[in-house]
Order: sequence, then structure tokens, then C-alpha cells
Amino acid sequence: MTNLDVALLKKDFPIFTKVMRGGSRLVYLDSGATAQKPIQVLDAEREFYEKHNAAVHRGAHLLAEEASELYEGARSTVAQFLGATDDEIIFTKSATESLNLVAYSFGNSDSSNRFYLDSSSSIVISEMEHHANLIPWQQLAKRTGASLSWFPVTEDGRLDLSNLEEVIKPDVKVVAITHQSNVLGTINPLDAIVKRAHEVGAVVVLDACQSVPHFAIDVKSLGVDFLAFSGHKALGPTGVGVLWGKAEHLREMEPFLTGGSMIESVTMTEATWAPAPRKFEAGVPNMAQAVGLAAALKYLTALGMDKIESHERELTEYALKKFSELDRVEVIGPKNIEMRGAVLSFTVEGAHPHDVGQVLDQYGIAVRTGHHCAWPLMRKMHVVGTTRASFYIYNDHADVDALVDGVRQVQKYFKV
Amino acid sequence: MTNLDVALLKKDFPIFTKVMRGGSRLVYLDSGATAQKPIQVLDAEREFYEKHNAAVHRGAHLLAEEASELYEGARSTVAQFLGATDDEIIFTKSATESLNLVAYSFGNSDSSNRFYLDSSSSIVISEMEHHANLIPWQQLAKRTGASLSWFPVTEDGRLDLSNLEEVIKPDVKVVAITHQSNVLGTINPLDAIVKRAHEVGAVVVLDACQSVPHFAIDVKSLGVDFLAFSGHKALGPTGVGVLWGKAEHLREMEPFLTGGSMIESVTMTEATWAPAPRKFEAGVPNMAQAVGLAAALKYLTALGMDKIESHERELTEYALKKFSELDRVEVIGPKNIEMRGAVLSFTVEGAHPHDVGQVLDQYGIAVRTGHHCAWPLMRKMHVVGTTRASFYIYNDHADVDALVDGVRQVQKYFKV
Amino acid sequence: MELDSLYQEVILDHYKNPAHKKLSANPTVSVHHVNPSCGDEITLNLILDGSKVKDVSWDGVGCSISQASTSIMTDLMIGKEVPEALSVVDEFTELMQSKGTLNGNEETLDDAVALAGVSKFPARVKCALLGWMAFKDASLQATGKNEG
Amino acid sequence: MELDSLYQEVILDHYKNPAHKKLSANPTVSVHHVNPSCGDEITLNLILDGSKVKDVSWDGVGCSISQASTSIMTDLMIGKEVPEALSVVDEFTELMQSKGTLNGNEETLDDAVALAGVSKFPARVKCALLGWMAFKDASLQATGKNEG
Ligand SMILES: Cc1ncc(COP(=O)(O)O)c(C=O)c1O
Ligand SMILES: Cc1ncc(COP(=O)(O)O)c(C=O)c1O
Repeated sequence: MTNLDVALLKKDFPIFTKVMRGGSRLVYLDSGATAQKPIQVLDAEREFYEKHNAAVHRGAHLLAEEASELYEGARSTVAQFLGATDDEIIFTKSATESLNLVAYSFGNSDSSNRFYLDSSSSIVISEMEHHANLIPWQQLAKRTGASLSWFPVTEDGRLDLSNLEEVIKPDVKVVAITHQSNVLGTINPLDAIVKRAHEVGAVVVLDACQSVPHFAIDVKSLGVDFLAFSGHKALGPTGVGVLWGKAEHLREMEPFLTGGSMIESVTMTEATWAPAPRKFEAGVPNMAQAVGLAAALKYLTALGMDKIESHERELTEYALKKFSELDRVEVIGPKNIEMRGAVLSFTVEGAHPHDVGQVLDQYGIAVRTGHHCAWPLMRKMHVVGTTRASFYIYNDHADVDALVDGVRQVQKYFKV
Repeated sequence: MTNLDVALLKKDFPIFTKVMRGGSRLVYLDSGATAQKPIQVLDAEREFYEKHNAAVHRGAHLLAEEASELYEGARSTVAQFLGATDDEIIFTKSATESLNLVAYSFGNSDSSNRFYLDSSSSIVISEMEHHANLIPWQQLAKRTGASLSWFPVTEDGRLDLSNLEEVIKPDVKVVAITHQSNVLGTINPLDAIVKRAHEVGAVVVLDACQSVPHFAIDVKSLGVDFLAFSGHKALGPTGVGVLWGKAEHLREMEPFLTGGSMIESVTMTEATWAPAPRKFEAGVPNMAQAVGLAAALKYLTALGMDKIESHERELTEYALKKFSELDRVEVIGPKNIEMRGAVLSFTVEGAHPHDVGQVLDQYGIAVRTGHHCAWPLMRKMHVVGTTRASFYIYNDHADVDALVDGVRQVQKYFKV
Repeated sequence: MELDSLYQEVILDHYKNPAHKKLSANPTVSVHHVNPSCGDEITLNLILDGSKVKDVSWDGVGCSISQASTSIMTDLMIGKEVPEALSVVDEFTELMQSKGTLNGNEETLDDAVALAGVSKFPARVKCALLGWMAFKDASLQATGKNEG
Repeated sequence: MELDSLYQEVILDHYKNPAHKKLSANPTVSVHHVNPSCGDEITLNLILDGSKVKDVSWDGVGCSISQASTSIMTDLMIGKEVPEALSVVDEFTELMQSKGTLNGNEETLDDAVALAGVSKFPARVKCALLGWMAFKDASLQATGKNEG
């Protein structure tokens, strides 16, 4: 018994009519990389172009008015989805840009700014970060002289918070952490981290790429300071991401990208900035994509985030059970359902992840293989890579069964 | 006699069926801000989502293969369009990001890098730059201590190159200049600038936002080092831009955005970079938009860039003549067709640009009003702002006539 | 014509002959505001007599809507107590953001109700508010509270 | 099954029993290459005797394609003159990029023709080339030319 009518909602996703290799149906288990799109999203984008396309905030004409209203309306939709206020939502091109925005903005601060870092400051991340929430901080540390340290990951794939106070020392200015690991599925508990970070005056930057699409988020109750996610993993178009930041922070932060529409006034030698969110949105924005993302979030809201969460939970539980019955197959990450999302990484003894993925592909099963942009975590977990299945609203028991059968075919094919 | 069959090609653009304020047809004269989209572009994007959507370069499965092939195919199309090689094309979200990428990358260089700047270096821009090609350089100058100087603009709206050698002094590292002014329509002659810049070892960064959509560009014969443009002004989707850079430069440059897919290897404390263009494309890219942009460039190529150029030239000549017959209306920028694109800025005596635009809107005429993100140029030309009509492939004489009639209505309405 | 709901006669009159458009000397507070999207600018001088608005004067460039709206605002504010003046600003702001659903109360807003039509043109709302926001800023500064 | 064109028997054999997968001592040149998208890594030691490939040995982790391809490559290269070896690398590269349009010349490529099927799976081409690129890099370094 699932909470979503998968067969029905799947009709909204044209890609599932596709015939895959070997004539199989599509078993899409790669939503952790990018989600498929319902027609509602495609139609919203198309309607923007066909009826209202114009540069926002820049013209007095009807199309520009309509485009601006749709774009700002999309901002409201995102704000509501996250429990934030409109002016706290910045449209970027991706979570990667969102995280770089924060890191560069901090790096652009001078010593009078609260986000200024130098060799007396430090930045905390974790061993389970995606490269997008790792390298920008390495680079910021390099540019400012700040030091970089991190929460280790335990053998069973949880964040090791046993030394919380030693990791988040008084010199820490930024704690950047993922909400849910894109490899392990681990959902990180945030309360203690947020409390300790705020105690020492640090801000918490949350990489919510793998959480926003999958369960209800309220930024206020999370207590974090910044949150980043990508539209394309939440049924939205490619080319749009979101950065949410507390209004008081956005007010104080330096801009990142500079150019048109983010200014208050400009001379040949100097410029002053518009208030947030404008300050952070230089140039003609990704208007159609923002509108498409709003349609995606409305679609998710209509399904119900709580229902989505229980659907995925039930499915993951089923998959974990099925996988526990497979021989010479190891799940990398938590093996129980507590504080765990719908991502299932595994290794097949004797078969390289790439080869596993290739055989699955022959049965129309799309998974991701490799290091999943979390190379340090791979080393920590003593694997060269994993095969990862990630579930979303359009997956059901039959998909899990197909995966399990597929893994058996892999073992048969490679005789392992 | 025009070179394009406007009536026919207009059928490809659904927005022209829209009924505007007061029941008028759409007279879209704001392509300088953003262009309208033909169904070919919308269909290409949609087909990507409906049949091939997956994260590129990251999966072994069929969809990922197809998506990668489409995305890399789009890169080839852009390369061909510009006369470049594939690996010289970087997809960004916009020209604004492209220009910021160059500025930040230079700022990230250490002293062993040829793009390193410090207080002994200088950067040259011009007085007619769009904020997107002005503020990033102000900020780079501020971060590195480099000085900023510029080519002045003459009273008739041309670049003043009379002191070329004094402006591009031996300490100059970067010359960032627009190919065509988005306000004046002026097309800047590049040969002397490029020659002098290279003489002193500087690179030339070309803002080609207003040229790439309008006439044939060959980066090799231009001789510049970098070129930026936005997809949305070239019939493409929003949310995609291009940076072209000479392969040798891209090899030496530091990355800008960091994260997934742009690395060679990563540890907790360090990372090394993939070769260009990957090095500059962190994260899951704007795949559908890149594919849409390729469709747009193919559409333009099929029409013929030379035909487009003569079509616009003929139309601009007609408009200039018509405007010369209007009383108390002044064209801001070159009044003849030599080295001039299809942008027509003007002021109406006694009526503020915003009011001019508002009355035109009543007749379905979409123009842009204000400072056009070129505030310093406005001061230089002694105006608070202008009304700007910009032409593209779907405009014809009737549109110019509508505009001229509209201006007369403005004068009548405000009794000026 | 829809346009006439925007450009009421009284607006065009104020535009042609703006009131108090000459900066008085010795202001209690002087502020400068700009509208970044169109480049319109205004300098506004406020003179208080205790908590009473004794004089409002201004200079600047802008479209008919911003010029007329500022002109109307000055006529309306001079002579009022600051708290009352500020509540009129709020009432006007609400009218501007009403997207054509309000007509405005002529008793409190006087000539400013002629600007009600602006609320149907979202791109112009900022024009109409430019002078009013400058006045609000100046008043709050003058009475020692900060805007933020 | 399409898959069988990728995983030929000879490939699976080389995968299970890779040749020369043990680094020899005292190489003329040693190189380390990675495939950033999947994390596969290889260390390759090359020993030249004048301009002749005396020994190629390697170690590393990777999928069956990259392991088998490297194994096949070592068998093929040992004993060849460097220029001939490099031309075989080029021929193999061309085969990999052929998108299934070439079968490969068995005379020059020997067992490596079994990898022809890889060219129909664009995501796997890099796997097949990993060892070959490492060999090419090492040879160019050893003969004093740089790759770039
Ligand atoms: C000359 C010029 N440069 C740069 C830009 C910035 O382009 P975008 O806003 O698409 O990044 C524009 C358009 O707004 C332009 O006209
Ligand atoms: C946890 C996590 N963080 C960050 C990212 C980066 O997102 P994007 O590539 O859309 O910028 C991803 C996805 O690739 C992710 O899974």
C-alpha cells in the first residue's frame, strides 16, 4: 500500500512511454542525479515563452509586466514551499551556483563585514559532502587563509557528532553540511549542529539538494542560515537553482555576480547595490526556468510532501529488505530506515559499478555508478565507487523488483 | 524589399498571435532586451525533457548517453556558429555569468599565472559598456588593486579611438569592450584595438550580446581572446549563455564555479581540475537550454546570417529616415547606417521615456525605456534615459510605421 | 482608453506645473532617492516645526507619474503632524499596491486619488511611490527613528 | 543481446586474468592516470630499451572494460618500436570513436578488436582508452616529447 497513485501520476511524465534498450520499459532509478519532468512543468515553461516572454523588471510594456509578475510569482511559490519570505529567495542556475554564491560573497567581504574570513577563521564541512559543498569551501579557505575541518563519517554511514564541540570550535565562521547524503541516503540531524554553530557565531549553510524534493522543509524550524537546492532534482527544469538566506544575512552580504538589474546606481568607477534578492540576480534571469520550477513545486505540493515522504520511506524499506536477501551484495550506508532517504548505494562483489550499471541498462534500468561527486566519501567507505538507485514519486515496488532481478542478472552475467 | 520572408517566418513565433492592450497586435521592438522564441526552439527543449532527460556525463545508462550526446552536440553547434572548436565553448547561464567568469578567474590566479593582476596592472573598458561588462571589471580592479580606465564616447555615439595608445598603455592586461552598443547601436571597429592590446600583451574580452544574434561572427577573424553572448537574445531559451575563449587561455585559466563534474581528483583538502571546457562547467548543466540554444542557432543559420544582417540594415535605414522626419524627436547614437546595428534610441522633447513607452504600449508596441543598464553612457549623452526600439528578424516596415505613428500619438497625448 | 485611467488630467497638470519643486534652504533633513530600474532621481528637503511638517520641497528628474505624484504629495503633507502624514503615506502605498481594486479615500488622499489608476500598471507603481518613500525616509530620520 | 557485443568472451577473460598487472621495478617512466567521471585509476610503468618497448606493467582499479583493455594493450605493445606502438594507439583510438562504424583491423590490433563493441556505448569509451592514454603519455615522456 503506497500513499501515491503511481500508475496515475506516471501518466504526467511523457518519458515513461519511451522504449529502452532491449525493448524494455524505463525503470528510472536515477532521480538523485536528476528527476523526470511532468507535462505541467513543460507546459508552464512553454506558456511563458508563447504568451508572456520579455525581460523582467526592464520594460514598461505589457509583456514585461506579465513576465515580471510570473517571475516574482515563482519566487513567492518557492518562498511558500520553504516557509520563507519572498525577498529571501534568490534564483540561481543550480545548487552549485547557490553554494558558490555564498562562498564567493563571504570572500568578497572586507573586515567590517560579519562574513569576513581570514587566517584566524575556520570553516567546517563533513566527509559526506558532494563536491559542490566541498570544493567551494576549499577554495574559500585557500583565498582567505581560513582553515578547513570536517565531521567524520562513521562506518555505518552516519555523521560522527561525538566531538561536536571540538569540531565546531569558537573560531568557526561557517558550517556547511548536507541535509541528506546523495550517496548513503543518510539524513543528518541538524539541531545540535545548528545550536553549537550559533553558539560560536557561525552560520549554517545547508545543502538541501536531496531533501527539498523529498520531504517537507520549513527553513524556520530547521534553524539554518542558508539553504541551497536545484530545481532539476525537484521535477523542475534544468538551469535553475535556489538559494534561501535569512533576510538579515542577505542584507549584509556582498554581491557575487555583478551586472544589470542588481544595482542601485552606477558610475564609471563605482556601483552601489539594490536590496536583496535583486542584489544577487545580475542580468536577465532564467525566467522560464523559474516559472517551470514554481509549477514543479506546485505539483509536489498538490501530491503532498508528507505523502511523498511516506511513499519513499515505504519503498526504501522494501528495497532494503529485498537487498538484504541478495548474496554478495552490500548496501553502502545505513541499513535501516531511521533518518534515511530514498537512496540506495550498493556494491556487487566481483563486479565493478560501471559493469553493474551497464547490465542493468540492458533491462531499461537507469542507475548511477561511480563516485557520485563524493570522492572523499568513497575512500572513507573503502570502495572505488558504488551503484546507486534513487527513488522518487514515480517509482514503485515493480521498479524495486526489476532492480533486484537486474542485480541477479549481473551476477549471472559476470559469474560472480 | 527585404531579404527575409517576415510574414512567413513570423508563423514560427506563437507569441505574435497574442492580443495586446487596446486589442492591438504585438509590435515587438524589444529584442535588444530579449528575443522571442520560434517553436523549433521550444520543441527542441521539450523533446529533450520528454525523451532524453538525464544528468550528462554521469551515468552509464541510455538516457545519460543520449543527454550527453545532445548536450555535446549543442556545444559543437555553437562552436560552428562562431568558427571555434568545441572545447573552446563554455555554457554559462548568461552573458553576465560569462563575463563574471572571466573576471573572477583572473582574480583567482596567482602570480605565476599569466592572468594575474595586481596594482601594477590595468584594465580598459569603454564608456558605452553595459553594466554587465563594466561592474565585474570595477570589482576585479577593486579586488586586485588594478586600475581601471576607458575609451570615451564621442558626441555622435562612437568610440573615441584617437588616443588608442594612451588608453591601452603597456600595463594593460585586459581590454573589455562591447561589439555593439545596446543603446546606441554603434558597432565598434575592433582591428586597431585588438592589435594594440596584443602588442602590450593584453587580452581582449568581447561583449557580443548585441552582435552574435544579428550578423555572422567568426572568432578567428575578429582576433579577440574571449567572447560572451546570451542565448535568450538569439532566439534561444532563457538561462543559457556562452563564453568562448581561445584554447590556450582556457588551459591556463583558473576555474570559477567549483563543484561536481569539473574535477580531475578530489580529497578533503584539495582538488585538481578537468581540462576545459569541463573545468568551467560545475554541476549538472543547463542541458535543455543548451539544446534549445543549438536549435536557435540552427534556425538563424538556416535563415542565413547575411540575410539577417541586410534585413536589419534595410529596416534600420528606413527607421532612421522616418525618424529624421519627426519633429522634436532626437535619435541618440549614430544617425547614419555605417557600422551601426538595428537599435534605435531616441528622446521625445517634453515626454519622459517611461511615458513614451507607456503610450506606445497602448498600441501594442513593446519598447524599452530607461538607462538600459548603461547608466554612465546616459550621463555622457546628457539624457536621463531613452526610449529604445530594437529590431530583429520578425520586424518589418509596418512595425517601423507603427512606431512612428505611436511617437506622434505620444506627442499628441502629452501635447508636446 | 485604458491610458486615461493612468494619465488623469490632474496628473498632467501637476506634471506641467509641479508644486514645491525648488529646494528650500536649511532643511531639517535632506534625502536623495533613486529608482534604479529607470534612473529617476529625487532630492527632497523636509523642514519640521516640532512634530509638524512645515515645508516639503524637492528637485529631480522623472516621468510624469513620479513628478506629479511628488507634487501632489507635497501639497498634501505640508501642515500635517508627522504621525498623520506617515499614515497617509501608508494609505497611499496600499492604494498603489491594490492592483486596481481600490479607488482611494478622497478625504485623506485628496488629489492623490487621481493616481489610483497607476496601480493597474505594476511597472509604474515605483514611479508613483518615489517621492512618497523619500518623504517617509526624511520624516523618520527627522524624528529620530531609522527606516530599517 | 546488445550487451554481448560489449562484453566479448575475450574481454571477460582478460578481466579475470589481467596480463602484466604487477608493476615492474625501475621503469623508464611511470605515469598515473584517472578517469574523473567514474574514479577509475591506473599506474603504468614503461621500460624502454632504446626505442623499443621492453616492458609495460600496470596496477589500478576499474571496470572490466578498462581492466581488459589495459591488459590487451600491454600484450600488444611489448616488443614494438615506440613509433609503431603509438600508431597502434591512434588506430585503437579511432576505432573507439567510431560509434560502431568500424570493426578494427585484426592484423594490427589483435585481441583489441574485441573492444570494437565499446564504441557503441559512448560512456564506456573512456574506460577502454584509460590504459592506452596512460601508455601514450608514458611513451611520449620517455622519448622526450611532451603530450600537450
Ligand atoms: C551589450 C550587452 N551586454 C551584456 C548584456 C547582459 O546580458 P544578460 O542579461 O543576458 O546576461 C546585455 C543584455 O542585457 C547587453 O545588451
Ligand atoms: C547533495 C548534492 N549537493 C549538490 C549537488 C549539486 O547540484 P547541481 O549539480 O544541480 O548544482 C547535488 C547533485 O548533483 C547533490 O546531490
